Amino acid sequence: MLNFDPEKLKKDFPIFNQEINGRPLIYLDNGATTQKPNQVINEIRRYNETSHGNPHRGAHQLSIRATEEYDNAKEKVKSFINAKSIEEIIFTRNTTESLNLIAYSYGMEFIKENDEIVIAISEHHSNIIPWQKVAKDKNAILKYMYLDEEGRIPIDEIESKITSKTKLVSIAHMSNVLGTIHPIREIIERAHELGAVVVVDGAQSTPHIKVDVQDLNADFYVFSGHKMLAPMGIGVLYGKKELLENMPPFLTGGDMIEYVYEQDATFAPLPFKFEAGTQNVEGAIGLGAAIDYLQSVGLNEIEKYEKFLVEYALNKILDIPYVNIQGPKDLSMRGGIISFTIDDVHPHDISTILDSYGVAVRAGHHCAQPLMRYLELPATARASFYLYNTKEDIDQFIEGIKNVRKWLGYGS
Amino acid sequence: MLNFDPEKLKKDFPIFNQEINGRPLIYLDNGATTQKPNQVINEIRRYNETSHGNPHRGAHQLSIRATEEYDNAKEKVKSFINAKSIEEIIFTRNTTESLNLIAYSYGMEFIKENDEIVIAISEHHSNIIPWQKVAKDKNAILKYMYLDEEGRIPIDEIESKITSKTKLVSIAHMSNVLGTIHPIREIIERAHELGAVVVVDGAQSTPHIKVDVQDLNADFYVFSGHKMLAPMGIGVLYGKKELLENMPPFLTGGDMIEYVYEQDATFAPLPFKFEAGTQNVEGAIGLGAAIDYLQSVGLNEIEKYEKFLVEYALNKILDIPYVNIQGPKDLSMRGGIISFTIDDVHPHDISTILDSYGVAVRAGHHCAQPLMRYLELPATARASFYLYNTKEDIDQFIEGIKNVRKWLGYGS
Amino acid sequence: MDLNSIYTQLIMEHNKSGHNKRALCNPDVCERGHNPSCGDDITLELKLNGNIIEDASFEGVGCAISQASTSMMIDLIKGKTVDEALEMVEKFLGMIKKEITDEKELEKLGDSIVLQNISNMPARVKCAVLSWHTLKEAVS
Amino acid sequence: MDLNSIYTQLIMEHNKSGHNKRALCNPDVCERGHNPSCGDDITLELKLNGNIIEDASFEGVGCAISQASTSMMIDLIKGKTVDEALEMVEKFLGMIKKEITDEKELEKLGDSIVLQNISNMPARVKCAVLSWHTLKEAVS
Ligand SMILES: Cc1ncc(COP(=O)(O)O)c(C=O)c1O
Ligand SMILES: Cc1ncc(COP(=O)(O)O)c(C=O)c1O
Repeated sequence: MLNFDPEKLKKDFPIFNQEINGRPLIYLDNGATTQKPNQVINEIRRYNETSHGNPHRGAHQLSIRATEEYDNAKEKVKSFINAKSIEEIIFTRNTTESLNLIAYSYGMEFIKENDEIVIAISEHHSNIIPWQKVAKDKNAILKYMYLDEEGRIPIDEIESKITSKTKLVSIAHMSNVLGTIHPIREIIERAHELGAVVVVDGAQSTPHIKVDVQDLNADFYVFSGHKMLAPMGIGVLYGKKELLENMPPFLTGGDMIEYVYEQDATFAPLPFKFEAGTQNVEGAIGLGAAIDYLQSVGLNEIEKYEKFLVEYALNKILDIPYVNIQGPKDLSMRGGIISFTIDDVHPHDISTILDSYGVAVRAGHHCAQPLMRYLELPATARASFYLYNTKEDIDQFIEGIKNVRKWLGYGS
Repeated sequence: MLNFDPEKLKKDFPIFNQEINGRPLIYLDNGATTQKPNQVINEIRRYNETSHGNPHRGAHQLSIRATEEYDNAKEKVKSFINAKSIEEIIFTRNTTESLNLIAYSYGMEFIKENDEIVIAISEHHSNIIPWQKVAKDKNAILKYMYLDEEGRIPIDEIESKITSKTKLVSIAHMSNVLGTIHPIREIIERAHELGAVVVVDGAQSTPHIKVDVQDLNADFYVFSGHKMLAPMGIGVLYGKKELLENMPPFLTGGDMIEYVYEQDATFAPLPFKFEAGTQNVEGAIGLGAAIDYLQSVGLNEIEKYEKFLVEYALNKILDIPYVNIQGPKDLSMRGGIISFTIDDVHPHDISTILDSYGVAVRAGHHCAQPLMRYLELPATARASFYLYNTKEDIDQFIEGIKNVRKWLGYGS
Repeated sequence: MDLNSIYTQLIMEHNKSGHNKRALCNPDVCERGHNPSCGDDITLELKLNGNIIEDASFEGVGCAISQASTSMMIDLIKGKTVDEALEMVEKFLGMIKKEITDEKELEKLGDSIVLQNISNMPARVKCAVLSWHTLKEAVS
Repeated sequence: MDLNSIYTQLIMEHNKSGHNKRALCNPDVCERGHNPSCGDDITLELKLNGNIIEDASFEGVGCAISQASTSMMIDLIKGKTVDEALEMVEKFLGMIKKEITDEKELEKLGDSIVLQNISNMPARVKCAVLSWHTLKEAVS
């Protein structure tokens, strides 16, 4: 059984003290961004009211406190994903910037003509376009792994695409459209055997399942704070120390240097080499507080609970004949994301109509146009869950779904 | 006379409700980062508690509110610096990222072999290293304008360095070490006559003096929120529309695209083209609130008041024989920054000792090592003022300065 | 926001009927309009006789709002001169922006007057105006 | 934080006296140590006789803490063997990290025991340990 009470936990989140269109807010857009508990909101306030300074730059109290709190947040991230040391943890703005950093720094330095970069057709645009740029600039080749009818990457697809020509594989741990949890262990093993490095886009996984970067043996692992109860404007790049050490800096400027001469500069050791300019200290502290919160509930509990919610929702949805579901049927291969369509109704209308029932879901291409084209869908609606969602949320969601077609003049 | 009461205004800033080492906090490190008024802290909380969603991505209420608030913040920035339209306002992480964006996108695209880039010897590292990288990658030449003994750029230095070979000039509006307000009008005119574009680093100016980008005719203008009462993790890049339109994207990924195909992508119109991934909405909203606050006081009033503080402080400091001041003597050429040294005392000891008096100043190279080398100083101490500082703060600061040498065993 | 004021009988009918959703043979004007962010993608086709829009149709995918708005626009402009059609576009955009509120004026917009309140749903405004912008592109 | 516990008489004297701040003629070992972030920059010179540190000195710039710490270290290691000196370094670093607190043990550190409380000033720890790290680099 669960060790937490979702109803009680929901009370930590002030956003739910309001009605949307006269109904209680049912927030099912957690794949896009998540809400913040008081514990995070209050930490940011506390920092701003008592300890704000520019870290690493001063010998006065506030600067010292800001430095300690920033470093402390980094320690929390390190433990959270089980990195070896804080030298392997770089704070960025978001997943997108983390991926761009790898592409600009690692990609532009180590990918050469005719080398192959392998990604999946289901990647988020942030894990596609940076590689298109590297491929174009370096005359390298960008290859796609395609999915089976349940949205999984077949083993033979992995084996035929990742070859001795492959220099880099970049893959989402969990698809933000299909909810598929990709076989990244197998992908990493295969890639390492053939000498390629693997970037894991953990934007959707880190908030929802226990991630251990050493156990996975990922070379790079990236995620965003705002999808895991933390503020916007803070993201993480994990990279193995040997790799980060050999990479050139990406953004340059204050704080990432050792000595600066008129025509040349030498750079600070890790992790500072990759953190140019004044960092988002309050974002980092908020992320630290979010990690504390998630760990107090327990990532394994969260994962278990979300599986329960998905199962509960899927069972109800599968009873509705005109609703179509994307992604794996096998619950062990998916996370708390359900992409769906309704016959004769465009997903944007679904989203607008559900909104009038207080239910927030997303509609569109979910920043995954190549996947949409591959699925031959112009768009889908997507419900994505988190620890504060309840069975009643799902009931309300299903209730809303059942009304959608009526609004558009189709007998239910 | 002043239209605001600094004592009263200080009460808006909760950070001052505390003692540091048993003394009231005197915060004179505003050049590094500034404190936040309740008006900003409360806005961030309000957003998090009522309106947080991922903007530009959803048709549900929270996403719509987040979009409106984000766009509204951008409108405020636009008016604040008098840009022509919000298409010219890009939100970034900080000044450093804004400068890197220009260097990577404009610089790497339009600077060619043997072209010249001109900066001043007093630039912040963030306005040096990105240009070193462009110069190296493109075989272009990075040239420095040097300063006179009062820290000003002489006209003949401008004329001899900015020539028909110059393609780009990048210059701080106000030096973060010397407080010098550089003659950017003259620099921009000269550069434009010769066909070069001008980047203005407004990190130190925007918070303290009224900036009108159209009046200045700057091509690019950049600054950071955290130095103007706003949160960390939000910065601004202003660029003229014609220039931004012709520049390739820098960071790529979600939200900055139009269509994404497997091997290619087309990009969204301005300003979205340069805003990849989930943006820092709460940072933008905090910046909007900070702008409201600054405008309610009035930038001209702030500038006038800071001049008063600097004059008051300089008069007292110049009476102390063993304190040496950097930068212009002429008050009309400087902002609220005083860099100083004390005979026989290293600046780090100054900072530590002043801290024990509750006075926060910075010591070090202030991310301007080439300037320090040019001035033949290993470091300086720096006091930098803002609207919440008072005459009494300065008195306390001077009191502290007078005690520094005693602690190191020199008769005062 | 009142769903009834958006998903009206008229919108439903235009969305479902598809009486303007077909290909024209040899159109004189063919213009694609799209909202990349939501995936609405229509192609507008016009047959001109001198200055008169003799026939019009559209093809493509999109939500009920964009499909109905397009269909209603086509009903409105058929048989009109290009200049009259452009005037309609301005009137429609003016209505959406709440710049034109005079009932008499708006009546000239026919069925599409039902989209008057779409600005209460900012995320859907783009859907409503897509075809009108496309028409403007097509003939000006 | 109590300034008195940092800026002690001893620190002041070592900082001012400069009795170890000079150049050695033909040193056997010469090692530069620096803290880029605060600008402390010292060069440590040693004269060895077999395994014995016969003479030692330093040059360079830095704050009172780094200058005094360097000077105190030099007083301590002169005449010692390299191994004894390295042992001192470990003891000193252990003291700074608060891992070694036993008074008897710490007494062996001579004057530099006054830096015991520098960890109350985290921004200055780097200044205190600079020369000790430099010595370690130089001889190991
Ligand atoms: C003149 C100047 N330029 C650039 C910067 C860099 O700003 P940030 O650290 O916010 O990127 C600063 C402040 O540190 C500055 O004073
Ligand atoms: C799988 C995946 N990758 C990358 C991203 C981009 O994250 P962000 O917008 O925070 O940079 C997202 C979320 O939008 C995502 O779901």
